[in-house]
Amino acid sequence: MAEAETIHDVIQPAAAHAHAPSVAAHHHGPPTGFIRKYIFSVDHKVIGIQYLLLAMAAVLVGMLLSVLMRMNLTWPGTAWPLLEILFPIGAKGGVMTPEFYLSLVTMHGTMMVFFVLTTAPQGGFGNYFLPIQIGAEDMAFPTLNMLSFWVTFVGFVALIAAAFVEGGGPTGGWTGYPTLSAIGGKLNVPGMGSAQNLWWNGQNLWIISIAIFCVASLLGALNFITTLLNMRTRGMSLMRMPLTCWSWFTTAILALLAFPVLLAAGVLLFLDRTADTSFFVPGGLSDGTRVLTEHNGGSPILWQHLFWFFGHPEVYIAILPGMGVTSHVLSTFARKPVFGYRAMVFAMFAIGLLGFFVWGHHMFLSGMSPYTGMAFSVLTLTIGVPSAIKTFNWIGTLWGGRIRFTTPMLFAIGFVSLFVAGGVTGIVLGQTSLDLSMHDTYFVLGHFHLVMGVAAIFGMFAGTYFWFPKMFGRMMSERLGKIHFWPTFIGVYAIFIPFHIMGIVGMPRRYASFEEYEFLRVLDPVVLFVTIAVIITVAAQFLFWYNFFWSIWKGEPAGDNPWEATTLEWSTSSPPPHDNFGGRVLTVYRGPYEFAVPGAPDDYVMQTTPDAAEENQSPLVQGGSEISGNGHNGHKH
Amino acid sequence: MRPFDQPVVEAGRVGGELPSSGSGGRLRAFAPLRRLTADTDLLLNGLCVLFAVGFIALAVRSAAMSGAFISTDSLFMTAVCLMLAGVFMVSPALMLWERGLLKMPSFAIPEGEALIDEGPIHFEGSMRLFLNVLGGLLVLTVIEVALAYFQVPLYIMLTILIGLSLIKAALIVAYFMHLRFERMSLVLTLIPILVVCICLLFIFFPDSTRSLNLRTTRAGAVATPEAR
Amino acid sequence: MSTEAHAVDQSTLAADWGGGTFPYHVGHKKLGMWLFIVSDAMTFSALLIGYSYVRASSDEWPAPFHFYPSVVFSTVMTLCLLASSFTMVMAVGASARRDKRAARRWIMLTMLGGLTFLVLHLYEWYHLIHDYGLKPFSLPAEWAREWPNAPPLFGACFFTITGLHMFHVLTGVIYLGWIAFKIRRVRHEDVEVSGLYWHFVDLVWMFVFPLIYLMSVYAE
Amino acid sequence: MGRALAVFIWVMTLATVWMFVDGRWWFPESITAHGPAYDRQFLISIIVVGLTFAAAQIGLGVMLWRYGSSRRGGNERAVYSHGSNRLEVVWTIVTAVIFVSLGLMGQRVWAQLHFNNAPAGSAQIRVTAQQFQWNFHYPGADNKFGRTDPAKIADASANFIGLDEDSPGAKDDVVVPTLAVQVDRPVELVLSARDVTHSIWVPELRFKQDLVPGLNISVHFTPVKTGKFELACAELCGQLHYKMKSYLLVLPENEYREMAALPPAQFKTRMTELLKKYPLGSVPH
Repeated sequence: MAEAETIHDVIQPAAAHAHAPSVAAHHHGPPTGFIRKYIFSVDHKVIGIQYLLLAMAAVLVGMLLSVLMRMNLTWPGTAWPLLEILFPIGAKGGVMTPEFYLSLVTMHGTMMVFFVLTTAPQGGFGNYFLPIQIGAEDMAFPTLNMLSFWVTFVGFVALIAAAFVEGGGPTGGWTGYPTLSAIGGKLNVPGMGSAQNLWWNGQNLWIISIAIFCVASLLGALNFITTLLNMRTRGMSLMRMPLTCWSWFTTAILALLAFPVLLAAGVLLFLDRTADTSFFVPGGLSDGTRVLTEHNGGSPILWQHLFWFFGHPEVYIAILPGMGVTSHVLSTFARKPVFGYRAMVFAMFAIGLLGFFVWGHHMFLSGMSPYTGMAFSVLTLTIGVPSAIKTFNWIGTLWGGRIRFTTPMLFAIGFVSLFVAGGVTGIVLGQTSLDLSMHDTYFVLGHFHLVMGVAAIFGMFAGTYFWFPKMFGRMMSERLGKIHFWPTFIGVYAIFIPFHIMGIVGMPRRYASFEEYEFLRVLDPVVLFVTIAVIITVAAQFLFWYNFFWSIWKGEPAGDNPWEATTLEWSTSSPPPHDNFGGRVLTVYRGPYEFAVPGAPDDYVMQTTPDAAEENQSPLVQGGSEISGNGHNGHKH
Repeated sequence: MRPFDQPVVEAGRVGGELPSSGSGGRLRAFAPLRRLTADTDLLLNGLCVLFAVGFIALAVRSAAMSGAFISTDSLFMTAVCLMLAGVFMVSPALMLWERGLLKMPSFAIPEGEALIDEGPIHFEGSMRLFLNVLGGLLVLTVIEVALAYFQVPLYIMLTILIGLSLIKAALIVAYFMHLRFERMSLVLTLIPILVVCICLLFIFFPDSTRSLNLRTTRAGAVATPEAR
Repeated sequence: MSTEAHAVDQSTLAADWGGGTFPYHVGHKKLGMWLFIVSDAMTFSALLIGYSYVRASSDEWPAPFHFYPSVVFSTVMTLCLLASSFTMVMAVGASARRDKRAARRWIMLTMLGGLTFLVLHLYEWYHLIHDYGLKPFSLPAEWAREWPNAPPLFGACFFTITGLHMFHVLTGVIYLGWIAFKIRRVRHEDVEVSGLYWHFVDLVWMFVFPLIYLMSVYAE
Repeated sequence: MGRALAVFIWVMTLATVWMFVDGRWWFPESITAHGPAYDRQFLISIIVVGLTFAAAQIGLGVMLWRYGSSRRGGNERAVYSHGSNRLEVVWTIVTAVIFVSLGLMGQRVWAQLHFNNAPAGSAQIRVTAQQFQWNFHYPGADNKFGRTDPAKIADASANFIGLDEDSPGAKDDVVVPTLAVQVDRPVELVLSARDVTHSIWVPELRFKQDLVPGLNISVHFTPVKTGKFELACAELCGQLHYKMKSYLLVLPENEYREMAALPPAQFKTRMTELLKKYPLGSVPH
């Protein structure tokens, strides 16, 4: 620190900003009136919270669906009177039918992957904190941002509606493999529509829902990228951004390139269903009474390619923001700079890049060319390398720290543990040979639930507990938070580790019941154990909801910087004013994780704190002055 | 280009960077490990280079061994080997870069260049230039249509058409969409992303030809036991 | 930490990645539009690759377009789009000179090109549907006789890809109309961005035209 | 709190490792020629996985145990370090070498099964899956398959695969819902589906392959133990997916040859008898 040079040269000379770009597309005053303020708001903070609430609603639905699934698997054929009221068709007399089970599977998967794992970390936290962490006053395209949210919301409504239309919810699984999803109606598969009901059936609404979601996501993604590249405040070089920003950036790039492919695939599948085209349906198929002569020439494998071309990057869309939050929280509460910041950034980009090269590992046994499978397999295993770098660096961050075990820290540690537990089995699944037995078993379920499901959710919990004071100006209850952490952490291990051994024994996924198979009898006690663990874990989650809503109004007031953190969001009030920094334009002097700096007065140095030598240089430049060159001079108009 | 990076941080200010090899002294906690690894640094990077060379050799072998190189399988295998080679080159390249042995062009704007809207707007290209481009596009289109008129064999036609279309697209992007007059960094961001992603989609094709050969509706799709 | 390292810093101080400026030297809208174009290009690539996939996995594929009128017709459509791209670039140039009146005139010409394309294309659709009986889900009987092993996918691919492209042209015409209408109040950047979108629509056609039309010319 | 978490993570690690080591829940015994190679590769992988998992979790626990803030002096600060390039390089290379070599090793069984044609003299059986039933088509005594045509499919008359009775070689063809094969003789399955995607799976075979509508996918393996095993569908195929069950019968040579030579009706009866005769699981021979 002693040899620190003056930093103000880092900033562009004022002259360069004489012609400051006045593309103040994002300029808007604080709204008045309830609707503009809370419903159709263009404020990224409100939109972020809207996304979070949407995700919280979706995760509640998704979680309850999983409880229903476990109940059906453990006690098949039992009548649950309550169910009959909700689903008079799917659960006649309260007994779940197999097609009802499949629609639970489909809805659970779609709900969780799209409306929770994509929505909350990116749309929610990303929207709220990306502009603040880079010192911008809003996103680059606020109106587009609002549209993204409301389009997502329409997609959500479409998906919910899919469960209640005549014929029942979609039963094609979240991957919607044709030909089942394309001609299911002609084969009388429930939820797939029929000749009389060409349009309003579960499967069509499912396609519409994800197509809408694709549009919303890619619009959101381009907004994120533009904001991050163009709107960083002075001194905020890319290598000074918090790792959270890096993760949202990488995620946005993935979303921008992956979602359009799913959109195209969705359009084709929709045409196959409604216009009798044959993109994914080959010829010579029969329903047992007649040949489906209207279809010929397509290939189900084409869908799988298009779907997984999106689907694999999607996995990283779900997990990368969690990685960012974890790095951020670990560093803050270990009171220590992130270990290997640059390596973390490279690893994140490497994961994102490799994520595009490996979709074929979902398709080893799908009839894909075995040579291609081999190449995909080798590439898949190389993803282990950047993942391992990240894990090592997280542990390295803790090494020699002064760890404060706050609730967000507990969840971040939980993330690391779960990420390792879920990630390592990828080494097994990524091998072509081993996939011969492991494909489509509970081993796969254990793997991806741990790594992209639960680990990502732990990232979200860490983010919620960490940023709640900033978002609502009040602390969440630490005591309740810790009580929430323990059953959740123990519970998810109790649920998903047994999944692996179920898979080794050979339990296939998407089975409505295991009664048919003798070789699965040995697993009966494990199935029961998992179900009990699920019920306890899910019950514990209500503590979180209670804590969340209780704290919004009754929580202990939080100061501007309750965690003694360093990044820009903590240098404004809690909650931040409408334009985030009250007209100030911040200048960034250092990297994001300057904890335990020798010689500094506190054990943390904010990004906005100038070095001692420059105290006389005004650190904060008032908005409207001639050197506000960050595209934020909208306020002087 | 130093992608996504700025030397301000590189120089080891209080940014969240790794210490460069010259200033590792800050790492008191890892002193023993550092001593251990000091000598291995070069060795490990050498190892990386060896791996990379190995993969390049494999790629060359894959290219040389395959009878028909223009099969997507063989192209893909070669590409994978080359990519793995690239992965292993990252660490040595970073080392060279760190030691200043590897320079990358910078994309800084000259001082005082006008920004977006205020002041005179920078717009390059004249009517003449654009007319020339339009003329070029028209000529290429006429060639394409002529190919169709003279009934060139399908695969030759496909190759030429794709080639000409790429040239046309490049002309449009470069001149009409003005990318040629944008900064190099924008070009280097947008174009490789698209090229890589679209090339990735080509991996579908081994399966389309495979599907053709395995079609149930095709006569003789399955070799009967006695036929073998 | 050393002084020479710091000297290096200064050489790139004004650098774009340091925040407070536009690293690519393009404003939000332009960068946003470029990103949208990248994204949309992926959609079209996926569709065209899907089309190529089903075509490559079929024994036979119809080549029904006679050189006259279909190819000649679509060539004229191509010329329309190319010419409109040229007028659009002139509009952007005029707007850069702050010559709003000329810019509006060029944009109107561009829209005219786009509308001509739309009309011709719709006529082409009508012709195919009405005169030949091409449907998204089946081949006309005459074609089915000529190419007995061909799957009924020709219409599906044709209508999906050209339909989506037509939708883009239509959106583009409306977008340009709005820009022309508001030309006095919009910034130069807005004109430029609408131009980017228009050129992209043109660019997509540069692949749709050869792959859909020229690759399906009837062998006389 | 930190130490409690550390202890929990260690206990969880132990419990997890125990679950895998205990052996109460493990693969059923393998019955194919490629099975032992598969099992070996799985074992190697799971050991690598287990070691990585345990090392990372224990390391994480150690950090939590040692570096809690309440256990250090009042004003003591954390170590100020931004990391180490050398360590990054070391663990990058170590993991890259381990993972890539594991990935390359993992191709062996795959290559053996998929890059070679079925060996000469293997028995060919055609499999046509449908919702929610398996149809195994045997050529009969003349070793010639009759022609199949989707237009002739009629579930009502139990012609599930559309066998054309009048085509040459069709007279003695048998279509049964159970897969019977001969021990120690390579089997070639020609897989296709007549409606949606299914997947054939017998855990004991260490083998699984999707049956894709519209494609004939040819696979092969060699069973080496006799017995009766459950055969499942592993790809979502509709509401009764979980009931799409069948059996794999691996018969001794004499029994198989005798059955294969029988005319269709007797073939079916014989198979039913054999199904009853064998208990589930492999029979030492």
